[in-house]
This record gives sequence, structure tokens and C-alpha cells, in this order.
Amino acid sequence: MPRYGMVIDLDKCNQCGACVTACKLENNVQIVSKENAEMGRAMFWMKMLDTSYEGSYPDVRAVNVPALCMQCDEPSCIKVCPVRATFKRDDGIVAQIYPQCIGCRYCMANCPYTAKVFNWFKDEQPVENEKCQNIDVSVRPKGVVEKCTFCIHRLQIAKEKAKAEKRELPEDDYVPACVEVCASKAIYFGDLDDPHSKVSKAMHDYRKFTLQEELGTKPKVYYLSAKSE
Amino acid sequence: MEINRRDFMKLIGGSLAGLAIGGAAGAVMKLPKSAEPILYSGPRIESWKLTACTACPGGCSLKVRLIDNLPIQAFGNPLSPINEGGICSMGLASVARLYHPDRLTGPMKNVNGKFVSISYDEAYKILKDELGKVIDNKKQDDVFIAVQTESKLRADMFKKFSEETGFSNLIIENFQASGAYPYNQVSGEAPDFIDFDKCDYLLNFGSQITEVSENPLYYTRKIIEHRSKGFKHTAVQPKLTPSISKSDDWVPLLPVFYADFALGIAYVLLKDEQYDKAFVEKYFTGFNDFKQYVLDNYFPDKVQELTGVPSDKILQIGRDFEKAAAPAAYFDETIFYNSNGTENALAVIALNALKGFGGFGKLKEEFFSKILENEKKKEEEITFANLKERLSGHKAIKALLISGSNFVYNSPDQAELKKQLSEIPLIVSFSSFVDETSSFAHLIIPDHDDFEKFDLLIDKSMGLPSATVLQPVVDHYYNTIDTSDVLISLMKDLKSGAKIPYDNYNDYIKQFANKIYSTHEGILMDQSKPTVIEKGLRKIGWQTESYSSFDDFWDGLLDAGGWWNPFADKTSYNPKIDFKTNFGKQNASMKKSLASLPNKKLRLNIFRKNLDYKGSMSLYPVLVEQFGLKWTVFYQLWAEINPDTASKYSLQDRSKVVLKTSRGKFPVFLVYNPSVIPGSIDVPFGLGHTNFGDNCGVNPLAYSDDLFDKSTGMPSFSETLVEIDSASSGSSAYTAQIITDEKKLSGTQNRSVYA
Amino acid sequence: MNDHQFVDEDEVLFRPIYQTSKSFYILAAALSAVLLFGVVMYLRQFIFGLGETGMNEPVTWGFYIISFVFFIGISHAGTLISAILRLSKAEWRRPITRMAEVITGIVLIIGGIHPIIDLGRPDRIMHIFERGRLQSPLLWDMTSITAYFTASTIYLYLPLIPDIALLRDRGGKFHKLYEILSWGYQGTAKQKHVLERAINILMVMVIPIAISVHTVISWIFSMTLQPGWHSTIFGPYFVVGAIFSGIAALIIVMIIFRKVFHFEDYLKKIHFNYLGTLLLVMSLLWFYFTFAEYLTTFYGHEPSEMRVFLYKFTGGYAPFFWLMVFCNFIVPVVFLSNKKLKTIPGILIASITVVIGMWLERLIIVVPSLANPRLPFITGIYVPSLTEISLLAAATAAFILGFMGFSKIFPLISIWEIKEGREESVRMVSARLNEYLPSKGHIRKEIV
Amino acid sequence: MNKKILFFTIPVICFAIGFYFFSKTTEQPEEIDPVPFSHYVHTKEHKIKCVNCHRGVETQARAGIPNIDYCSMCHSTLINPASKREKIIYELVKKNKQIPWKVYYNLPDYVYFSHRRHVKLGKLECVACHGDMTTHDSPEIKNFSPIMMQFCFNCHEQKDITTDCGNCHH
Repeated sequence: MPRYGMVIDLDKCNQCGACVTACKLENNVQIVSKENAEMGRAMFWMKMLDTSYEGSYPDVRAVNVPALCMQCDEPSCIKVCPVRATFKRDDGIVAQIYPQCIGCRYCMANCPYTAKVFNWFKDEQPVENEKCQNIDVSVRPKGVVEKCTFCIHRLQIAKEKAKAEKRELPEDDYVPACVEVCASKAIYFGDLDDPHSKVSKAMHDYRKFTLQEELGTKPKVYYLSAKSE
Repeated sequence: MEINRRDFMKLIGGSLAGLAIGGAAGAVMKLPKSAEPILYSGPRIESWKLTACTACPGGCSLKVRLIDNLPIQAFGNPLSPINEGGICSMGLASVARLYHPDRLTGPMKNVNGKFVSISYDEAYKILKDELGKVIDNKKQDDVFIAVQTESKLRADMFKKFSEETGFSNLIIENFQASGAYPYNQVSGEAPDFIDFDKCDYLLNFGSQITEVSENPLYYTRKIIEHRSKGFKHTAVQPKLTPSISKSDDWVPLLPVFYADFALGIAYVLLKDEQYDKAFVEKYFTGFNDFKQYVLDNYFPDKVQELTGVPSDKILQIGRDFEKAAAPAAYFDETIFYNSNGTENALAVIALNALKGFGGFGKLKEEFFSKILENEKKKEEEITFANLKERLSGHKAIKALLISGSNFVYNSPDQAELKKQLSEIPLIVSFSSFVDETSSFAHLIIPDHDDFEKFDLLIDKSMGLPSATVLQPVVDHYYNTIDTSDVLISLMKDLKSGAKIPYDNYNDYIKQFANKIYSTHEGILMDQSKPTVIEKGLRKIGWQTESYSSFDDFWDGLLDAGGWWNPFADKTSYNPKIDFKTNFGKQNASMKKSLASLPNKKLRLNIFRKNLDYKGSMSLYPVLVEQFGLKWTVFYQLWAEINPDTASKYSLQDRSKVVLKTSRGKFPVFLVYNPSVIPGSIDVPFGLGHTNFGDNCGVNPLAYSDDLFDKSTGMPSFSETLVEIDSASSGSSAYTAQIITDEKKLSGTQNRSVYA
Repeated sequence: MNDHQFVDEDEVLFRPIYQTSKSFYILAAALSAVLLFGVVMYLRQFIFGLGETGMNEPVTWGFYIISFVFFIGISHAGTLISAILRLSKAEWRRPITRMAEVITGIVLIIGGIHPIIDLGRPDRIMHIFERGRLQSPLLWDMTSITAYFTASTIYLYLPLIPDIALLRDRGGKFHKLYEILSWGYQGTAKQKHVLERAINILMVMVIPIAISVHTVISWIFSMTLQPGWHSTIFGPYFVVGAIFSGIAALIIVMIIFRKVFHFEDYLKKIHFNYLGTLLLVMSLLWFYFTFAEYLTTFYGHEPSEMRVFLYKFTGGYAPFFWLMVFCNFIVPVVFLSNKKLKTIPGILIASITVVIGMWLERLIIVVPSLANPRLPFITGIYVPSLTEISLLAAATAAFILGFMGFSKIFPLISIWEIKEGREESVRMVSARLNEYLPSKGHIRKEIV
Repeated sequence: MNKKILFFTIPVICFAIGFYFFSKTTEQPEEIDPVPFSHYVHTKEHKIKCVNCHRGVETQARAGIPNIDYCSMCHSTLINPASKREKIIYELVKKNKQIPWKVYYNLPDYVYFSHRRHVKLGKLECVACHGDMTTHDSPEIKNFSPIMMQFCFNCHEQKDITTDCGNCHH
């Protein structure tokens, strides 16, 4: 069984934010209205964390961290879910089952990465975006929690394709949208346990760090940066 | 048992109650709406098509996903040498534009302020007759054509048109062309590309090279690679943009001072006698005057007091520059967003000349110029500057044709410009939205969407000639028509006996492709990158593959999404240049006032983000939403200010503030940003559309002073002074008022979700 | 009407049941209006989604959870106190226990509903029973609350039986109901004995359940990784807080009904004195816990913990925090430790402030931690919307209405216990005293 | 006494009725297809396989319903001039007008169901879920089996295939 994980090379990342857009469009993440956005209900599965700066003018450097669900190995969100609406699959992806969720938002309260978002209202996409929604992903109803799923629908389809063609699932067949679009090839994705995969090679880089290491949630999203975190 | 009346009433009551409660319960227990399946008739067969992205000058190759032949998603084409599967936010979002509610569904005629739709023939007839009249009484010079296109071929078509019909006032806004403009002034030919194989030091003057530039995605990859090889990349810019995050060194500097800074560096080179002597005496006419001038005026301390860049920094960079074997001082169109832009550009060119343009390269044989008929024609270039003069001089303009350009939104002091525009008797727009500019049009003949038309985006910035196909992924939705086809039929009708070898634009493209084919060079993009051996074989004239016929090639081209020639050889770029200009004279007073701020004044530095190219962002809600994501500011204009400056004016972080320029007041949301130059206040460009898309935020350019580069007519982004006045109540009303009267002008419905 | 054939010595306790003043109806009408408004607002939320509230990212829990914790806290007044007093054979308990238990009953219902109000998908509530995960603290919570509810309602009902029997014997309204409820209780020795046993068993049982309930509620928070929540002290801290607020609520209720129904010579100064002292003790205890909690946080000085800490002490929630300290510590100590101020009005004031203060405490616990998550980039501000406020009001109204309703059907002071007290307690107490005291004869022997 | 029963039952019945009417989400469209399509004629008489028209069955998630230009492959000419029904489709083909098929087998979008997985990889017969369509001579008016989650579970459990939520729901 593979163990899917991601490595983001901050030294390569050029902060263009294509991953954010790709994620929103791939997963039909709702674009909330102006009022809600100002209330702090904007929904992003992947977001560029607010810029933090190093050094003092004029030798300043901006540090941007593209942050998504860390797909922890020890997820704190699944422990508290009362109905098993979120749980860890065998392949390490922390799945979110929308028809199961009762919307108690306990998992959000317990996520140290604030990676989950809640459907405060029913989906309210602008017209043009409704017309070109991704048919592989369901539109979430109001009142359920959602989060990054490593584009799990892509895995389902890729697996099935591979099976139909009677072959193993190759590394590049299944990558999330954010990885696919990254122009500077800063995001690696794949099986962490497979020693030959690009991602596991990148994972053993000396620059590796994860967010909130001390919590022991064992994130499967690693970051590389020559500068310390 | 007997049931008396009361019992009966009870019974009725009971049953009604039951019914009601039951109904209520049922309604409550009802499945949520979303559980109902989305009925989607049709087999939902998935297919992929390749086309090109026109969101910015890059021209990346797109891989569009269609369900039942309707595009729903766009990704990067992994086989394209330009973007290698990568794609930026604008490209990703572009599909939504097809379905935009504000898109025009057909030709429109402006009947006293309201747009009414008319048939195409009707519209065409009006256009033809009006232009015919102009031609009959020999008033061709009173017709202006403002074009903004990133496709060289389309530009070429317009040149052809102006040549055939005699409408010589043709303004072509093209990122690459305007980048080459100053070169044409001094030498007549521009370098084709930065030669990353040679170049070992990149000095970048104000170009947001990895965001919106000639070829952002290619440059992104190259610069990362370049740095990993240990070569330096220094960026000179007024703002810490994401591009700079990939540079080793950042010199915060306002564009006004680029020339002085460049010459300061030139001074170091000249002083150390480290410049390329051979090159200089061979190609650099008027070098001695130049040298003298620089040595007299630009010793580092002077530059320091002029620009504020510490002299040792200038020295250090100068030394880096002179040590480098093949340095490149790079600039692109961005450098002109400033009232002395051309001067800056020339200074940078001069700096390059001192090192013999080592960092730049040129294709051995002018591949595309060979086959583009009209590209070389460059006798006195017409720019927006000319149009602006005309307008301000109130000299009669009979007609104005606008294609793709939204120059009202992109120009400062819009109130004045709008007044002037409303005086023009005939304005014809080919835009597919009623944007700020075409809201003044009397006639709109909407162009196809870029997903609905044919084109070929040719590019040399990779050091290799490449042509990416822009092909219709869906046959056009509405009653629109490709502008080039209109032009062709106009040419035929206006000038009888004009010999035009093609009857529509697709033919033209095909013929162009045929020229490429006939050279038998290069490969299609779906073929694997050639190995070294393969290259060697090519050198000795080995054909790896060839096509039986042109149609064969053409089909292959459409499937592959493009053509490129990895075998093209490049030469060094060494043009003859002569400088008559002596620099630094231009707007000295401006510089003074910007350098030493009058009290209570701040510099308004308008910066551009990679989500927006020339104000096209508001069409894509997904982009508008994440515009201010880094600051978690949504759907409103924000301003970044240095904490020290802020504390001087006692401004709080994340507070609402009203800025006041000579043109009016506008509200901003203030955030602290330690990377902002002290004394200046950075405001993003791209919000504040008033006619279409998401009407949110403010367009800061509308409030900045009416300054533009004298020779290119590009608006000045960073020379306005603002004051803080925190009477936020009146200001919001002010902006609201602007929006409303704009609405009156525009005929389209505005989606009021965010308005 | 056969109510006034004979005048019971405790007639005053029966009077509320048989006589209803005009003002009662007015008040009831007003309160039910408030309640109704709340219901309507909830329906809006049900239809349009939780967006109607002021909650957002990252403050995903608001008033509902606060009220939930608060009301469950109040519920500790009753059963726990009366059980403890019964257990410790405190004679002065007799007029208090009933009200205490009623509070528990009503408030538990109200508090228990709040989590459901807070759900994004109340229509899927059954999932908890169908596919519930016992690993989730929410599930523990449900179980313990339901257990507590059953236990305490029975515990409320059993001591009611003799009184119901009394009412039944008087006949008049509701006699059918009383007949059913009193289970043919005749006050025979055997019945008395059985009743006593049942009550004793229950009161021993109820105490651990009650403690567990609030410990579990505290665990909802302390089991998470949120800064400011992840603390072992929370269990006892919440329990203390709960009892604290419970007593305050009880005192308020007692004082009000004393005034309204003229129970002056049942609820004497002494009762309030004792309860006041108890309140004072709890206040000090609460302060001790609070102090310990925040001292450890401050001393550890863990950055994300400190963000929350400062947010409470100096940041956006400073006003609420210091108001809480004022309400929960300063006011009670001043009023209750000072002879002059420890009058009934004084105690009333102290109790009211305590109730407010405890509500604030729940606010202080829930919101700031969420508003300052571990990743410092997204922080939130929480402003409740009308929906939430009106629902809080509705909850309070429901509480009062419930009490009023109860007072119209059952006596608010356990009559039979009073009677029993009159007849036996003097004898019993003196007997007990004799057990404590050494007997004189013994001493004499020593000397000789 | 039985008056009481009456008083009890009637409101209850009313309750049931009310509940039923209000709680229905997607009421099946009652009127039949505009084209009186006959599975029988196509499959039995002309020996056309299901896959030939529902092309997606073995290659993608959705089986798909043929649109007019697919029908036109055969119906561009009248095969059996006698047949009235064929005329209708023939007319439609001539006008090149899409057929507004009624779709009866709809899954909520949060369910991932793939025909390829079940038919090609799982070797299931169409009959298993759709019943024997080949016998139907008239257009459908209801679906053979109400596709509820239990329906999937029955099969998945007895074939012991994973019943993990994440495999079908996303």
C-alpha cells in the first residue's frame, strides 16, 4: 500500500499562487460572497499563508508558505469526529465524507493547521464558474466541513484506468492539481515509502521541515527551505 | 357509535393538524437540495484539446479539458517547451471567460447611451460606409486604430490593413514590441532573448520577470536553474514582488531613477576601464561624449544623493557587472510605466553596450521576419502618445477603431480622457465586453473569445523560434466574428482591386504555417526533446522526420499544439548603436520632489500583481477573490506601507484610510509591510472596474497624475504624491458615485454579486 | 371548591398552585414571545445555514457552545447540592432541595439542546446513534448527559411523590394527573421506608454522575490541541465553576420565589447565610484554579499559548476577562466576607454577578483559543449575530417559563420533608448530638 | 371506545400523507420519452449490444446516453418504413434535433460510481442493476431498482468488496 505525501520546495516556489487557483477550480471550492469573505469565511483548501518577512529594510525577504491539509499520519481531526465523517485511509490520505458529516465543526476546532473550511451557506458560485465546474468532484451541501483531499477523485480514476489497462499505477499518473500546474516544479508528490520516488528522495533533503513538528501529528506535507522556518 | 357535530369538528381539526405537522416534518426531513442529482443529459464524454493561453505575453500552451465538447478546465501542456506543463493562475481561470454573463452576444449599436443589439451585416454596413466616407474625402490621417494584441500575426494583419486602407495612425500595443522599441530608436534591431547559456549576471530593471513578462513560465524555470548554477540575479524595482524572491539581491528604487542608477553603474565600468573596448569602438557611435558625460555627472556619491541608493551598493553591483563575462541588464515594457521610461531604457541599453551585450543573443537567421511581411516596416512608430496629443489638442479625429485595448482603464486622469473620447464622432470597438473603453463606442462588433478562434503565437524569447497554435476548442457560442476577418473583408470592400491572397484569417494562418513547413526545420511540440546526438545529426543535414504533405503537417500541428525549432543556432547580438541623447535631464524637478518628499506627502507606487495583466482580472471571480489573499483582504483595495512610515503618521495596521491625490480621494485598507520603501505607499493595480466583471475596489491609476512616457504613451505608475486624510465617510460615497455614472454609460447588466 | 376546607399549617406552600396572579400571565406571555422569536430565528438558521450566525474561520464555535457549557454548569446546582446536603444530613437543606433539583431538570434540557442547535446538519443527528464513534469526546458527552438527566429527573420525582399524594388528597385541579403520578402513595411506614431507601441509593449514585458530566464537557476542550484548551486541570476547574454558578443560580431562584410566594418563614436568613458561605468558598476555590491555570501558561511561555494568554489579558478580550475576574472574585468576596454586606440583597447581588461572570468565563475559554490558532497567520474576530443573541435570550426565557410552569403544578418546597422536619428532626438531631458528645458518667469514673 | 381509535387513526393517516408528499425530493417524471424508444427492437430484433449505444460502459465512469448524431448513423434512412415510431426519430435526425431523454438512473454527485469498474473490471452484467431491459418494448417510466446505498452494500458485502466510505464518496 502506498503512503502518499507531498514535498514543497520553498526555495523553488515563486509565490505565483497557481496552486491556489488550480485547487479552487479543480475541487469546485465555493467562491463566497463579498460580505462572507470579509467576515472571514473565504474558502481555500490551499492557501498562501500570510506573508512573513525576514530581515530589515532594505535587505528584506518575504517568506510565503503554500499551506494545505497536512494529511497527518496522526491526525488530530479524526480522533474527535463523532460520526467517522473524516478518517485516514490505508494509503494515508485523510478523507472527508460529506454525506456523513453532521457539521459539528469539532475537527476544525482541533486542527492545529486550520486547514479545514466549513460551508456556512449553500454553494453560491458565480454563473461562469458554475458552467465550468469539475464533474468529478461533488458540490458540497451547506453545513458540512471540507478540506484538501489530495485530489482523491484523481486517484480513483487513475487507479481504475491502470487496472483497466492491466498495469501498476505509475508515479506520474496520479498527482493533485496543485502539483500538476506548478510552473517552477516546486511541489513533489508521490509515495513516501517507495525509495525510488521523486518525493521520497526530496523528503530526505537536509532542508526538510514540517509545520508544527512539536505536536507530533506527523504531517505528510514536508517543506524544504535553506533558510530556517 | 354516533358522531355528533363536536366530535366531527374535533376529527377535522385533528386530521388537519396531522396533515400540517406531517407536512412540516416531511419538509424538514427532506433530503438537502444538493443530494438531488445534477441532471446532465448527454454522455459526458471527456476529451482534451490543445490551444494557447492569451492571458499574458507568455503565450503558454494550454491543455483544455472538455466534457461533451464544452471546455471546463485548462491545464498546462506538459510537452510544450515554453511552460512544460506549468501554468499560472490566469491561464487556469481563463475558461470561465467563455461563460461570462457580461459577454456580448452580438454586434451592438449605441443609441443615445443604451446599447441595442443589431445584426452583423447591419453593423458591418455602418462601419464600411463610415470608413468609406473618410477615405472618399481623403481624411485617413484622422482615423486612429488602437490595437492591443500579443499575437504578432494579428498585429501584422492590422499593419497590412492600415497599409492597404491608408489609415496610417495605427497604435499597436504589444508587450514584446514595446520592449524592443528603444532598441529600434538607437539601433534598428532588438536582441531576441537573454542567452542563459552565456549570461552569468542578470541585472533586472523593473521587470516582473517570473510573473508577467515576455515569457514568465520559461523565465521562472530558467532563473531557478540559472541561480542553481551560482550565477547572480540582481533586481532593481520599487517593490518586493514575487519575482524578486528568486533574485539574490534587491535594490529598492523608484523607476524614475533607473537611468541615474544605470549610469552610476556605467560610471564604475568606465572608471575601472573594464568595458568591452573592442565592441565600443566598433559599434558605439558617440561613445566619447557619452563617456565624458557619465564621468562628469555620475560618480557614485552623486547618484547616491540623487537616488538614495548607498554608493557602496552601486560600487558593488558595478563591480559584479564588470566582473561578469556576459552580463545582461534586462528590461521590458514595464520600464515605460513612467514619465521618463524611454530615457531609462536607453540608459540601460548604453550600460549593456559597455559590455557588448554579452548576455543577449540573436537567432542566426531572422526566422520569422523572413516570413512576416510587415514586421520589418517601422517608419515612425505611432503610439498612445500621439493619440493623447491629438485628443488633448482637440484636433479632429474622425474615427477610432479599438481592438483588445482597454486604454481608458489603463490610463491616468481618466475623467479628462473620457471627456475627450465622448467628442469623437465614431468609435468602433471589437471587444467582447463593454469595458471602460468600449462603453464609449458607437458600434461594437464583438470578437470571438480566444477559445473560439485561430491564431499562431510566435516567440523567440527562448532563444529558439517557436509557434504555439491558438485553435478553437469550441465553435463559437454567440453571434461574434473574428476581428481579422472583418478587417480582411473591409480591405476588400474599401480598396477595390486590393490583392489579398487569403479570404479569411484562418487561411492566413494556414499560409503562414505553410511557410514554416516549407523551411523543413524544427519539430512539433509533441515530439520528445532532441538529444545531443540528434542535434549533431541535424547539423549534418539529417532529417529525423518529415511530413508527406502540408495538410499532414497542419493536422500534426493542431494535435501537437505547436511547433518549435530546437536546432536553431543563435549568434551574439552586436548592433550598431549611436546615442545622441544626453541623459538625466528629463523631469529633474519630479525626481527632486520624489527623492525629498514635501511634508505630509507620500509616494503613490502602483504595482502590478501576477493575477492581472492590463486590467483583465475582473473577468475571473476566482482571481479577484485571491487577489488580496496574502493580506487576507478581500474585494477591496489595500495599501502597503512601511511600519516606520506608518508610525510617523500614526497609522494603524489593518485599518481603513483615505488617500488624497490631486485627482480626488479614495479609500484603502492599510496593511504593514516592512519591505515597502519608506515614504512610499504601495497600491495594487487591477481592481476597480466599473463596467464589467466584479465591480469592487478602486483603480488607483484613475487618481494618479496625468503623466505618461512621452514616446510610448505608457501611463506612469509611480510618480504621484498622495496625502493621508482619514475622513473615510465622504470618500466611499465618492467611489460609489463613480460606479453609478459608469453604469449609466454601459449597456450591459452588471453582475451585482460583489458590487 | 374543596381546597380551603381545612387550612394546612403549610398552606402558603400550596397557595402558588391554586392561586395565580395577573402579573404571572403577563410575564408568561412576554417570556413566551421571546421564546417564540428565538424559535423563528432558529428556523431561519435551519433553512439558510449556520451562516446566519456570527461564527467564521477560525472561530468555529460561538454562543451555542458557550451556552451549552454554561447551562450544563448551572445544572450542578441542583442535584449535586441537594445530594450532598442530604448525604451530610444538613437539616437546613429541607426547604432548598426541591428548587435545586428543579433547576437541574429544566436546565439540563435547555443545555442539552444547544449542541444540536450548533450542528450544521441537524437533519443528520441520527448519524450519531447509527454510526457514532465512542472515541469522540462528543459521544462521551452525550452518554453522560443523558445518564445525568435520567438520574436527576428520577431524583427530582421520588421526593415529589409524597407531596403529590398530599395534593391528590386535597383534590381540585389536576387530580387525575396527581392520581397517576402519586402511585397510590399513602404514607404508610413501608412506603416511607422504600422511598427513603430509593432516595438514598440515588443520591449516592447522582454525585459521581454529576461530577463526570462536567469533567467530560471540559474534556471536549482539553482533549484538543488548541492553545489554552489543552490542559489537565480543566476537569476539576469546570466542575468547580459549575458548582459555583449552580449555587449562585440557586440562591437567585430562592430569593425570587421567597419574595414572590412569601416563603419568608421557610427560607430564612440562615439558609442564605449558609449558602452565601458556600458561594464564598467556591469563589475562592474558583480563583485558585484560575490562578493556577494561567500561572502555568504564563510560566511555560509557549508562544502559541502566550498569544492566547495575551489576547485574554491585554488583547481584544481583556475587557471580558477582567470583568469576569471582577464578577467572579472581587464582588463575591467583598459582599460575602463582610458581615454588613452579607444581607439578602447583598447575597443576591453577589449571586447575579457570579452567574454573569461564569457565563463570561465560558466565553473566555471558548473564543480566544479559537481566535488565535497555532498557525498565527489566520486570526479571527467573533461578533455574535442577532440569531445567536436571540437564542440565548430564548434559552433564558425557557428556563424561567419552565420554573413558572413547575410552580403551578407542584409545590416548590418539599412539604413532607418540612413536616417530617417539624415532627422528627429535633429528636433525631439531639440523638445524633448525643452520639458525638462524650457522656458525663464516664468522666467521673476516670477521676475516681 | 372505537371512536377513540377513529380519532387516533385518522390524524395519523393524515400525518403519513403529509409526510409522504412533502418529503419527496425528486419525483419521477411521469410523462414518457418524446421518442417511444424500444429496447426490445434494438437489442432483440437487431441484435445491437448495450455497449454499442451506451458507449461509455466499458471505457469510462458514465455509460452515457446516445445523442442524435449517434442515432443518425442508422436512422438517417428509414429502415422499416412501416414503423410509425421510427418516423419520429427519422424526423428528429433530419432536423438534427437533440432528444430530451428522460434520465432515470441518477446518482447524487457525491457518489463516485464507475461503469467501467463494475462492468469491465467487476464483470457485472447490466441486468444486475438495470434489470432485463431487452424485454422492454416501450420507453421506461421508472427505474428497475431504486439505487439506494443499501442496494450497493448488499452486493459489496456478499462479494466482500470494500465498503469503505472513501471509496465511493468524495
